[in-house]
Amino acid sequence: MSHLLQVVELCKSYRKQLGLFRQTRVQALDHINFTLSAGQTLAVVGETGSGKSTLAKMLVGIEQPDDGEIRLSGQAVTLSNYRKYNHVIRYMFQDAERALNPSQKVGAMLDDVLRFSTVLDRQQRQQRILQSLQQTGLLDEHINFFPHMFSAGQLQRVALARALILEPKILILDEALTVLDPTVRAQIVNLLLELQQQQGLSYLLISKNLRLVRHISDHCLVLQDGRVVEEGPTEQLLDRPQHPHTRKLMGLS
Amino acid sequence: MIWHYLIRRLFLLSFVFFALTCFAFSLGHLFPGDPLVNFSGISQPDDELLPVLVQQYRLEQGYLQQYLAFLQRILQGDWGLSLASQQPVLHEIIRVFPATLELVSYALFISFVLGVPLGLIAAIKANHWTGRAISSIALLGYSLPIFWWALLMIMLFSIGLGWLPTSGRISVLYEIPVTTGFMLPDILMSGQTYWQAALQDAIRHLWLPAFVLATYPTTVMIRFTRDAMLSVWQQSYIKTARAKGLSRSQVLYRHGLRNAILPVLRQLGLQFSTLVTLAMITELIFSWPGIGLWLLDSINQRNYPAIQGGLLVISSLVILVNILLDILYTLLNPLARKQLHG
Amino acid sequence: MVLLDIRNLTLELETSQGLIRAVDRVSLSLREGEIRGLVGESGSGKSLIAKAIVAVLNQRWRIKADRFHWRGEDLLQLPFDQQRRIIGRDIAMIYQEPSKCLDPTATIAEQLHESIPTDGLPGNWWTKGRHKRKKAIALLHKVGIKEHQAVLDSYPYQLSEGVCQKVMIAMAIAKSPKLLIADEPTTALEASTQAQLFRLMGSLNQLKGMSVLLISNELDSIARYTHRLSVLYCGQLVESGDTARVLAQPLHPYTDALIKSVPEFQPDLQPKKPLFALPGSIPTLQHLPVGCRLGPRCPNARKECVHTPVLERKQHHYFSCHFPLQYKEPR
Amino acid sequence: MAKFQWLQQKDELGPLSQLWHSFRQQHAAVLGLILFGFFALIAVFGPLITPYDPYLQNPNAVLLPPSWDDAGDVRYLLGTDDLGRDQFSRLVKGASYTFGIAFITALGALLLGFMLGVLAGMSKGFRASAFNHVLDLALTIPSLLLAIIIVAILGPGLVNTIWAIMLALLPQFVHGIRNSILQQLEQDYVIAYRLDGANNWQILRYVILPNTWEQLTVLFSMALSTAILDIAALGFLGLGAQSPAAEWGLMVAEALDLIYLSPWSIALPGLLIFVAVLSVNLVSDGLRTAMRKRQES
Repeated sequence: MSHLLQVVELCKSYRKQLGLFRQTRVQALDHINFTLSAGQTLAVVGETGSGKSTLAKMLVGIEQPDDGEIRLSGQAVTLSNYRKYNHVIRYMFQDAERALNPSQKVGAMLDDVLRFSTVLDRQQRQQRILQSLQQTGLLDEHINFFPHMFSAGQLQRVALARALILEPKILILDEALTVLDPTVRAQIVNLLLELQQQQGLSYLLISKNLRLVRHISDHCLVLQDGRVVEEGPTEQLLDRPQHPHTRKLMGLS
Repeated sequence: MIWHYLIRRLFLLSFVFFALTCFAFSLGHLFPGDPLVNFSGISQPDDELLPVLVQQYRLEQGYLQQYLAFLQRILQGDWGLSLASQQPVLHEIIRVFPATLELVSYALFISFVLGVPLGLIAAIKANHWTGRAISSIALLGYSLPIFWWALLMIMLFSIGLGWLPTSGRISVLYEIPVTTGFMLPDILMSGQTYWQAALQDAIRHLWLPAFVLATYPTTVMIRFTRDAMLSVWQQSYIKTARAKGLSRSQVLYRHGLRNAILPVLRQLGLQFSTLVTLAMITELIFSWPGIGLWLLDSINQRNYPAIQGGLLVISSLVILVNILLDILYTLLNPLARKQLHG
Repeated sequence: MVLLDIRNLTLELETSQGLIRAVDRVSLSLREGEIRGLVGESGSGKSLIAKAIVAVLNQRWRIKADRFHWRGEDLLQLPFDQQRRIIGRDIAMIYQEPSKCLDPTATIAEQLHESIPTDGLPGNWWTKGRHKRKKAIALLHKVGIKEHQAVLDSYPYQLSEGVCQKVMIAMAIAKSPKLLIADEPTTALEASTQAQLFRLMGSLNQLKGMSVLLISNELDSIARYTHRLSVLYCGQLVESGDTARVLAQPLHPYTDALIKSVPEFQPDLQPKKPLFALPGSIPTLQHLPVGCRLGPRCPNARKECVHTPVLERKQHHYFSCHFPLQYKEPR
Repeated sequence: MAKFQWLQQKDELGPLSQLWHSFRQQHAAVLGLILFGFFALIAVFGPLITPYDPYLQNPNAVLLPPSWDDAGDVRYLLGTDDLGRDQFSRLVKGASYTFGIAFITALGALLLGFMLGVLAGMSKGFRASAFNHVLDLALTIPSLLLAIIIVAILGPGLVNTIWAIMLALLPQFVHGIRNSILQQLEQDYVIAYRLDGANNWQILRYVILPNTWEQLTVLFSMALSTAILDIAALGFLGLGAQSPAAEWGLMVAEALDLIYLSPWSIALPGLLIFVAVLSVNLVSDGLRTAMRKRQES
């Protein structure tokens, strides 16, 4: 089985100013390794400041690694060329509403995505927009809606449609499920699982909600202060946590 | 951290003064006419003086040398002569500056003492007629052209009712020796037998200009305090404080006021600069012998050395006050200090 | 003893489009020393009810209730000042974002001091300051903060959300309230801190007999820490009863859906299998369905559901549904 | 997947219509807008309605009071000045001077400020921070003082005044535009757009502009009220428009000697300046309130 995404020895540090002349470096990520195969879900768990978000940002190219490699299908890449790699990796924000331009209709927003990153003509774009809306359980007339007219669950669907319209292989869910109400979250989780089964999508799930992690993910990575302290198949890891930090995250100690 | 910040401010301040002196220096060349005359203020230097001046002002050398010489003269207090009176510019400025400062500080005082409480009332009673009335009056005052407002006041109180004098700081009857340059303390310290009468007269002269000048900053203060207070009043910590069982006035005093007054403090700096300009117009209308009137006269007389000096003083004052208020704001506000850490 | 007894509380908002009934005839009663959970999705009116209890709803809300008793006294009949005084004395409340509920320009010490009632302290006025400080330190210890000196001298921005929430609790228990209302107190916190705070509230409940009204949209924390439970949907009370019983035996389709939507309550569910989810989305307040508000999304809805069901009772288990789920033998 | 049957109503409004809706509910703001429109019309079409040439001197009708006064003359609605020029015609003409030129000045400053603000907002690092300091410095000097300085260098005159005020208004525009661009750039949706493959220009065009133009309107209205006041003040100080131009501030200054003889020749032009500024401020306040209300809902 070939690895769709492979992360090798990824490092990132930030400079932090202390006083007038002193500086320290904060190691946000420290030699991270993992792989993700097609149709699989990898969960990354950890506290705030453990480096989860930095990892997510690096995997979509918002930030550049100091050291290490990101490989897509075995090839080392620099992800900051968004137009090229957003057909492979897409990112979903924690707060769907904040990620949408409030003064733009949903249809126009989706159209922009296609215009920026594909060479489709007008008719093809229109077709693709309707298709992706349908795929995520939205209606055709929603293209004329402004973001503020949607409910939280629908907004998450819009965000999903926006991510899927470029037909990516990997989706990064950065706490995208955390703020939803339970029944709405169940709907979105089902939608995500369905898409994974139908299209072999891979997910990288960043979350602090361990029961969701258990349900959705195949593999799990526990981060603490930028280091992987424990990893393994989700079920095994959560049933028999070894590292004290994992136990703390689970609320056991 | 705080030292770090203060050093940065100090650095900014020196940069600003550098920029200001550069600007003032370039004015000497930008103004029409001979730079030598613009700098020195000596309108017709004779053949003997001319080479000495050229030498002293290093006019035959490059701009950098000229600037350094200029800077040196500024620091030494040699600001050139006024073209109109052939008196040293610095002396004239020292003579007229306190009058402006006096007027401006009274106006600022009025605007603070009147504007902040009124703004608070307007915020607390936002849906009550008192609040609305205060807001409306503030909007009206905010839109007034000051020169027209001053003339209206003169027409009403001086010409119409004859209550107050129209111009000057004090009647010519009284002779008050200058010690601080501020009229009221000077009268108190003069030890003249007629000091009570003089004080009364000076206050009668002060009323109109101070009131007119205070109109704009007061209304701005009202609007600003009101907005700040309204937004503070929405915050969760106000609700928490109410839930603790504190009374409305306790919450207002302990949590509302402190948080609302901080942005107002910052606004005060911007107000000060506007105030100085408005003071120029006020001085012109009320013939108040301050630096504004003096500067406007200088502009009309094309008195370049005076314009140069006057601008330098006014701008320095404005910027100094701004930076001081900024420092004060940062020292008082824990949240601003937080940004320093970040 | 019954602390709080609310019958048919209705909250209506005056808007330009007319009255919006955000809370529709909700009943809630709370005994001394119990931890009561209030669950519902965002917009279900749970925070509104809390605000109505502590009387901080603004003027645009109309409050109606058949009964609104606090320890036997009908609060709605009292003049506003007196109402506030009773509430201020007996009920404390903590919120979702603790760091925003603390005054950013005052130190923790100042804020903690002002929530300590002056008349309960020994000594003369000149020694009160010292006593207050002692009391403040004791309070911080009680909520599990050991570095009291550092915390007292801090401004809120210097503390983490978890510590801020502990300070909020310390401020809340300063006047030894009968009831602590916690409105989604842990949403902004880390999982490990969440557990700490719930345990803290649990121990305060046991040691001091303080009642807690815990508001949340996450069923599992409620399930773990509460004695009894009320479930709201769109401003209507759908079910209430002993927590364990309601979770084991939901009678209302919404409660059932809520339980099934959380993987934790479904031990038999295989990973990656679809969760149970109600179709559709929560209606907005402007477009509420008539009758049972779950109606359009309910799997068992029939035409009777256009009438609002009344609250029925089965032993200590209340529900409002025309067609409750079948009672099954406990597993 | 089930279809949603409880969509919110179609007649829900877009952000702009929401703004207009809440603006319309404020009576004062609507009044301000009407007055503003009135001044704009007069400034453009004023010359068509003036009964006399504003510069035509009639030695037979000097210092007439307004027509409702006992000594007034019906042919001169608002009386005449000391040279026998018709006040009404001069005041109407003044609208194009004070109001019209202020409008053009503010518009020019807006365009210039917009370009600089975009440059400043989109640049990063040392350049941005140096620019920031210079801007803060320029902001502390009030526009009128700056204008006076510039006029002192260039010499008095209307054209110089326009340049001076335009330059003086520039810092506040650059500052405001830069701030709102920076504020937009922080938003998640900008990052989302970048990830969608948009380049800087596309982000500016499709995200930032549509979200900042309301802010621009408010900035413009604030600058306009400053511009009117500054033009009038400079005219009054004798540094702006020069005699015999019918600029309102200058008219007040010229009537200064007549303060005992004909107070109305001071009162009327000043009143017009006041009302013009007031109308702009009403609109600007209304816009800000409407924007705040929309954010809250």
